[in-house]
Amino acid sequence: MKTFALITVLLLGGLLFYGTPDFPDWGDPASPASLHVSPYYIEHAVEDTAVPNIVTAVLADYRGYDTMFETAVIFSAGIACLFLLRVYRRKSARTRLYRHNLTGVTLRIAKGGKLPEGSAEFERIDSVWVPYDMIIKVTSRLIVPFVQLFALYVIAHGHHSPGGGFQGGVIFGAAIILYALSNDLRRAFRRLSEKAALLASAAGVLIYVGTGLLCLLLGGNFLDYSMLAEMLHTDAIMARSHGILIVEIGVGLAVMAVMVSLYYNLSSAGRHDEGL
Amino acid sequence: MTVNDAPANQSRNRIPKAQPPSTKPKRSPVPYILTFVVCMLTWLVLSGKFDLFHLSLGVVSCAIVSFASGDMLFATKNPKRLPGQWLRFATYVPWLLYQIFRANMHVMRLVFHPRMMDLINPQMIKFNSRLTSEMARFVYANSITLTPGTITVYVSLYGGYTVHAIDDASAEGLPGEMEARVAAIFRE
Amino acid sequence: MGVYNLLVIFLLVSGLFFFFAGAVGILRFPDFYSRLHPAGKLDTMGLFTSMMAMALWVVHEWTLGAILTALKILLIVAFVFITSPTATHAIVDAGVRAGLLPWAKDSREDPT
Amino acid sequence: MSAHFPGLVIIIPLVAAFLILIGALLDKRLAFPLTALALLGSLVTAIGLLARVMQVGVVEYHLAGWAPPVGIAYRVDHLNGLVLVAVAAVAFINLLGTRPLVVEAFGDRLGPFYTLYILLVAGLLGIVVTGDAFNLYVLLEIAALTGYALVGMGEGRAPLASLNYIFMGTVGASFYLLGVGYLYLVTGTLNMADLAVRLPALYPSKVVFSAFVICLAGLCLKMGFFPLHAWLPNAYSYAPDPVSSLVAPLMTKVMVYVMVRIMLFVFTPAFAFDLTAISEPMVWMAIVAIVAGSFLALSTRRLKRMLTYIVVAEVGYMVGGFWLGNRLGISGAILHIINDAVMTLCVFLAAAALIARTGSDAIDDMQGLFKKMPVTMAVFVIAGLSIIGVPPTCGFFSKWYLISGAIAAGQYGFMAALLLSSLINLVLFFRIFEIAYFEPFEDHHAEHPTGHGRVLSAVQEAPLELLVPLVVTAALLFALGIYAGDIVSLIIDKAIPLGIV
Amino acid sequence: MDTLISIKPLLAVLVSLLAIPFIAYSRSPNVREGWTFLAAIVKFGIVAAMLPAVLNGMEISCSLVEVLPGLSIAFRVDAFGMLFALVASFLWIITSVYSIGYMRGLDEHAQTRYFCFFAISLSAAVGVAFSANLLTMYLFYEMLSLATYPLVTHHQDQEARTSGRKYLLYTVGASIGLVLPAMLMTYHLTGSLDFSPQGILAGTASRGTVALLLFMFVFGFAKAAIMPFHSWLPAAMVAPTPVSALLHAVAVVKVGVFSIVRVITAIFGTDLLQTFDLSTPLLLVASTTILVGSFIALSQDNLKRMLAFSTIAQLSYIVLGAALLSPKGVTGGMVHIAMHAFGKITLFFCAGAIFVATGKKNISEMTGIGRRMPVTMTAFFIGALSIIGMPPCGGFLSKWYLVLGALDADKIAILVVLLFSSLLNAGYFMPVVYRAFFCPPEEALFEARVQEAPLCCVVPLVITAVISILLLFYPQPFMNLAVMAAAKFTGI
Amino acid sequence: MESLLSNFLAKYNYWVYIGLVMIGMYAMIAKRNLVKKIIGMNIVQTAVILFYVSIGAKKGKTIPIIAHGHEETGHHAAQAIDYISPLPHVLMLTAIVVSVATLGVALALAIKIYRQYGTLEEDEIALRINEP
Amino acid sequence: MHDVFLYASVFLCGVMALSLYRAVFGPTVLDRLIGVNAIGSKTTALLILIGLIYDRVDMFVDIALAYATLNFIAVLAASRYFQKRKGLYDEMGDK
Amino acid sequence: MIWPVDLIIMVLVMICGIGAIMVRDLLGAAILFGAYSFMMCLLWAIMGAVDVAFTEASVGAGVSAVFFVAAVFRTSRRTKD
Repeated sequence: MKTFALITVLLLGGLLFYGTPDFPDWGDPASPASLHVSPYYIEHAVEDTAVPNIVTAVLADYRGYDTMFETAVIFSAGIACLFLLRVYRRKSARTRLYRHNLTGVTLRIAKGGKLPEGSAEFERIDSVWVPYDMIIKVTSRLIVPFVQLFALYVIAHGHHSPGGGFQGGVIFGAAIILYALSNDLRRAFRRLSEKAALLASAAGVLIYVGTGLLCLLLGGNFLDYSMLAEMLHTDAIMARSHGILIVEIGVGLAVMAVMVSLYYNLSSAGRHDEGL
Repeated sequence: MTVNDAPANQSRNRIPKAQPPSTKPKRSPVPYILTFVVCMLTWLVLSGKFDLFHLSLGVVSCAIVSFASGDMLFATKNPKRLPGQWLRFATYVPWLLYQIFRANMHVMRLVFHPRMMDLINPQMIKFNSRLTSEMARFVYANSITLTPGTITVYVSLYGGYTVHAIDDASAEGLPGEMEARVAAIFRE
Repeated sequence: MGVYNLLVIFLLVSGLFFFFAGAVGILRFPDFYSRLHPAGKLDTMGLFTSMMAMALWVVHEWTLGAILTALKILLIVAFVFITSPTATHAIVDAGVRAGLLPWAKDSREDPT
Repeated sequence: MSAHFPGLVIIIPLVAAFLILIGALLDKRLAFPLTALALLGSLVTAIGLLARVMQVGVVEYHLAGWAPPVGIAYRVDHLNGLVLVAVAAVAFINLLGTRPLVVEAFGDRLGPFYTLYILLVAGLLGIVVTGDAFNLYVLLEIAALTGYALVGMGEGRAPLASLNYIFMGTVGASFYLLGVGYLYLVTGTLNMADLAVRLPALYPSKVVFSAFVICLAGLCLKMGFFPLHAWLPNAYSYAPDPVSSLVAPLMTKVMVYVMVRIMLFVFTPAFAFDLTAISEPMVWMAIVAIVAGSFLALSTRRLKRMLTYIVVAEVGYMVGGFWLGNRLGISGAILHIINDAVMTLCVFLAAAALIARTGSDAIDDMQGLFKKMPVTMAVFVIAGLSIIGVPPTCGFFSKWYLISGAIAAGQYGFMAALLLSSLINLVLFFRIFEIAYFEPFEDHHAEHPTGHGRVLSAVQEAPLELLVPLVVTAALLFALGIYAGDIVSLIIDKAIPLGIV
Repeated sequence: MDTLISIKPLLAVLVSLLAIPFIAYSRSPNVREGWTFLAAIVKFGIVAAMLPAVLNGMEISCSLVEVLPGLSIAFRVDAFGMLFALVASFLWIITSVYSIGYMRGLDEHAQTRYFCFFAISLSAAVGVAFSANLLTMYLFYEMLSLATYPLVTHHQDQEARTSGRKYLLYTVGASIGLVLPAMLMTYHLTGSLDFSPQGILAGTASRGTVALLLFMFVFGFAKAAIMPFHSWLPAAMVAPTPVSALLHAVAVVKVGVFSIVRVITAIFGTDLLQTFDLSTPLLLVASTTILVGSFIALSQDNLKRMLAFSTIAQLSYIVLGAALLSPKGVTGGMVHIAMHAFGKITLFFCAGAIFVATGKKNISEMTGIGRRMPVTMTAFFIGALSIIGMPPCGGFLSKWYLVLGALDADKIAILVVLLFSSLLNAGYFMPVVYRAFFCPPEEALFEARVQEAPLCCVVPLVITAVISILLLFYPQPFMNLAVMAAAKFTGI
Repeated sequence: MESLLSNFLAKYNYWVYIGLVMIGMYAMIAKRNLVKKIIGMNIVQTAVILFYVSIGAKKGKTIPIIAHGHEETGHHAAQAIDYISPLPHVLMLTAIVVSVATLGVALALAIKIYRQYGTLEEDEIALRINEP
Repeated sequence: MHDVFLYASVFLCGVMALSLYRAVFGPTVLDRLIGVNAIGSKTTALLILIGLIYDRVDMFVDIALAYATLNFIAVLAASRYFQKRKGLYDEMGDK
Repeated sequence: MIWPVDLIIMVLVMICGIGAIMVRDLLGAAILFGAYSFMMCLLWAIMGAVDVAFTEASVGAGVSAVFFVAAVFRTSRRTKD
């Protein structure tokens, strides 16, 4: 296998090497790739869409269609993971474990029995060896809101600085993952349940597609945000800018939900009982 | 729902007494509002745009965050003590920075010392702290980690600290002055 | 090259030195637990110092945008000051739970 | 509204995908009707689009209102209009037919299943319609990703097969992306039409040739062309039955379509056939693919596996036909894309019905099925005949064109391979028919109560829901055969650039 | 040559197909067989209705759809096709009756399926007869192969399975492997596949190509059982006798030869073959088949197998006739289709009747059977005479023409072959007759009392036997058609 | 020789991408462990992304975010030559998303396989398949 | 100043290489984790340095901030592994 | 001009990549893969692709590393190569 791999890889490398000498030099400003379509974007993005971040402008407007499918890809990854891994089972007959936070005693309570969740004295834990880890919990408590805020900032300021719906969504999702990591899966579910995540992911992409459809219904082509101008009481250029923001929000929502859902499914192997 | 619902065969695990929280404690709006304010300040720093549009975006975002995780940032039950704590914490920080600087110098000396192996003496030490509140313990634990040659390994439920120290000098300094200062912040 | 610049350069260089020391410490120290000391502390300090230098450099042009940028850099620093000890703690905790025996001076066994 | 058809054909299923998920969260039973409605909409739109193309010629649609090199454009000509209809129709029929199987297998996850299903279809439709090389990649990935998930949900070795499929598929797609990157590097554009305009000046460049080879290699991987086919049999045969009857007919065919599209409309025939000396080797590889696929099919005793090897051979047909480089061969390849989609659908649907009823996909377990499931078996026979290439089923006519092309190009080896594979297909199918016909029915569930597979109920005729699509597909086989001449002269002829004789 | 546009050819093909739903979903056997019978009669009626026009030198054509550019599924009724269609559709009526008797007499299973596929086969046979181009012919040819498969393997036992496999492999295999490429090459060379009286290949290909194509066609139509491709035929005798009778005396094998003759005359054209002197190898193949087939038949004990080898030999007469390329020879070959059909079907019917009545299959067990079943064995005798080519029967006529053709073509060797094979024919038929009538029956052989087979079995064979005799005296429709066709093809 | 060297230096980004593709492909073919293969797959994907980003790079130009955007009245038109071309970046954003999506599904499948066979080694899986 | 930043970043890269040694050759997983964590903090600084070199710090600060956050999450995840799965050598093939 | 940084990072990227596939421990591989992502992120930042770098920072460093660890957590760390 190794030799075969080596041969294949060398052949492939040879093929790739073969074409490389004819490449324009790296970083050459006059390479053909930089002369045909890209200049248009650089020179017209601000005029067309009032978005200084050209990448965002291209991403969400000129090539917004790609991005819509990119969101759909992420969405389908989330659904795929759910579809593949999710184990649907009746409430298991397993005993539940509670730790009494004042004494450190772990209680094992059989099916049917329940201790008050959410009280400060008892804490439900996944398994006996789950450590009491105050430091991580406090840290997560302290930084999660800021991370979330930062995520929203990234989404909102995709026009002016790097970032946008996707990055913001991932960071927001990461915040929730952080919460789930430092506490446990059950608590994370209380913040964002599985169904809510699914709903949010679908809703996020629907915001995107719906915006496109709205443009179509208002008489433009699909995703032609300038058609939103009348609805938003602005001119066509600002309409594009706002349209970009709307779809970025959709992307962010979808990506956030999918990332969380992926984490839920991967870390618990679809059982949703106990995370990482 | 009380623990008495637990089946009889689990009785050996029965705990002596549990106060049934009859109703959920009413959530105070103060933490949410505080979160909102803090978030808004952060937003202003992050955003750097002060036109109406971006500000309204900021308000919306902060509202979302404070709605979603308003109960995280200020978990304390007694919000009135917060301003004092913050002020005292602010005075603690420069001292901490100084300690950190010292710690770093110390570690750096070890790192570049040719006979490093002789100087260091890694050890685990355990001690109990009198700090009770979670936040105080947290601040103390992280301070320990940041300062001379020590790392908090574990904080037990009862405030027992397990600390890894790189050499004897670091180990001897515990719990030391720092605990007192942290206790002072949180008035414990 | 005023004093201002020199200050920035000094801070930056000391930050880099801290970083360097951290890296060397990670390499030199005998076992996992002791490696964490330079990793946890020197890196944080290096980051702090160099970030300070950069924030300082940024505000040399005294505009609102620059100040905000500097503030953001400080935000990063604050952030790191919360997370870095926690990360260190998490790693060391993991090490303990993983059953890694600390290297002790008297035993002089094979490290790690 | 008809001006928006090119967009709508994708957007309808796409919107539906999300609505299905939301709907299924409310009530599981909503999933199927929503999917069916959306696919019906897509099918109607596709037919409308084809009609429009036949009336007015190439239809362009600028997404987001930006003209091509800047924005993404959909460009529908005769070629993709035809493939579009085929894809939509196959997906729709399969959807209707497999409902009982899906409910049986995925009753607890209907929402995700149908969401993935329709996303897969949307991706495939998008691949067909798009006129942008990079957009194609994104759509390729969405189709692939949903495909992986659907395939991986099967029993037995399905997850492993699906993971291998992921590896191969991702490498294939990455290669394609790399090829497009090479082209972008030297031209600065991603629009296919624009590329075709800008490339001829660059033909001597090594970069273009590398791009050509890399693209081709990636696409060959994706379509399961012979030496790179290793993922295909496992993935398709272990996939759940309702999925393999969607994926097997569409995936490889759409990939072949992509190859045709890229070679004819990006690299232009002048480069693909004349400037590179690659058509001869490709035809030889196709010969090997056909022969190997056929013999591999002969070597297995499992129904679905056999069918997947036939798919491998059929890919050889299409690729070989295309690289013959003459009008007849390319017509044959394109016609075979359509025909093979329907044929494979029919044969996999019938196989799904058989497996669902007998609970086994071993050929040897099919005793007495002619008696127990006459209609299903009749359809299976028709599909088999079509694959063998018996007139007036459609398989004959595409084979006709392919062989004509081979004769015109002087590639008698290809002709021989086609004939040989027809003969082997004959053996393959009649081997099954014999067992189903001669050997008395015996209830082998009693023997292996824990045997693999599930049994819907006692062995009897497939449910009506499955029978109707089956019969419709079988009828389609004849219809496509009888109207093959019209399809070729009215549509395919106009799809092939005039330069090719 | 006038051409009538009419849908009658299409109707003739479709009638039996349309009857299938009725046959398949009939509630009682009587209704089912009623439908079969009705369809058979209607079909014959339609075919016969076209006869006058054809005899007047018209051609009836009907084009359905253009499946490929310049190629359509089309029908064209000419004299030769008419001849074959007439034989096939008429014999279907008779066979239907016989089938009823046979199947019920033996209480066979799956009779509905049997009748359905029978109907399909007949459609296909008539379709081949009426097809206007090679593509249509190929279509129906394949359809026939596949439709007869369930008939051949009717018994669904191991033997049926092996022979079914063989049958399919030979017929479909050869047609896909040889005819299809030959057809495509022809199309590539000429751009057309329409039958034309003078052939379409002339002037488009070299001698080597033509020879290659010719042999691909001749061997590709494996239903004609030309020698290396013959062994499916004896194997296929496991089928129920009516199937053997109709399909292996009439429809299937005759479709094979019909196709060969069609291709020789209408694709290659007699002139072309003459020019390239390709008739000799063809004759050689045919002669070999005749002689070897006859020799093998001599050694057979199983009656149906013997008949099968006889058929192999007899079929090659037809090819031989066509290969002689002289008008008389071609006429003889064509007429032989009809003559042999009637003769051979009689023989098969007899074999079937014997089987129904006694359960015997082997000649050695039939000693003295003529006394118990005089009608059947008389018919057998007549059929045998016809096949041998003895005067009171129709077979004489066709052999006579063949001999004349051989003389016209100055092929003395062929003459010898013909005569010698007639001797051989007599050699294997006469002992059966002798044994049946003149040897005393061994009582041990017939424990039960043996009587004539049921009426439904006996009447058809009497009818065919009578027709066999009548054909010598009133060969009109067939003879006229054959002469017309031969004249057209040979250009005289 | 010098041209070779200058050629090498002028295009070193491309050489690195080729190297990464080779590393990734090697991992995918030669490694038996499924997670290793997944890592290899991801390396190939990132290598392609690296290639694209290299296409867009322009030496000494600034990032594709227009400095001092539309707030100032009468902004001067951006000069295309001043900015790194944004299109490859856009494309690669999509590609990264695709790669993380693929990664998610691949890992899900790996977990499923592990659930089924109790191992991630291909040869051991093959053994387990052939066992019963 | 530009040059200073450039040299600083080159130096930082060198330091990263040193940390990378631990990450690649670290005997245990946790050593690797330390190495990667160290790389992470250097990367944060490096990102801002690059921003300074490009003269567009405001654009790079966001990345650095995101980076600092997410690096923490990754390290946390890896260490959580050991908190739940007790052993360092558990289920390793050759113990 | 920042090509030296570029060059060094590229070397580091290669090392990380090779390390990720060579290390005989899946958790280690996952961690190294995270490092690989850091490097890539840097590389793209150096080339001026801020958005790409941002995405890689958030995805590669944050989420995909967590996914890897989660997957390894749910499966096994063992690897023979």
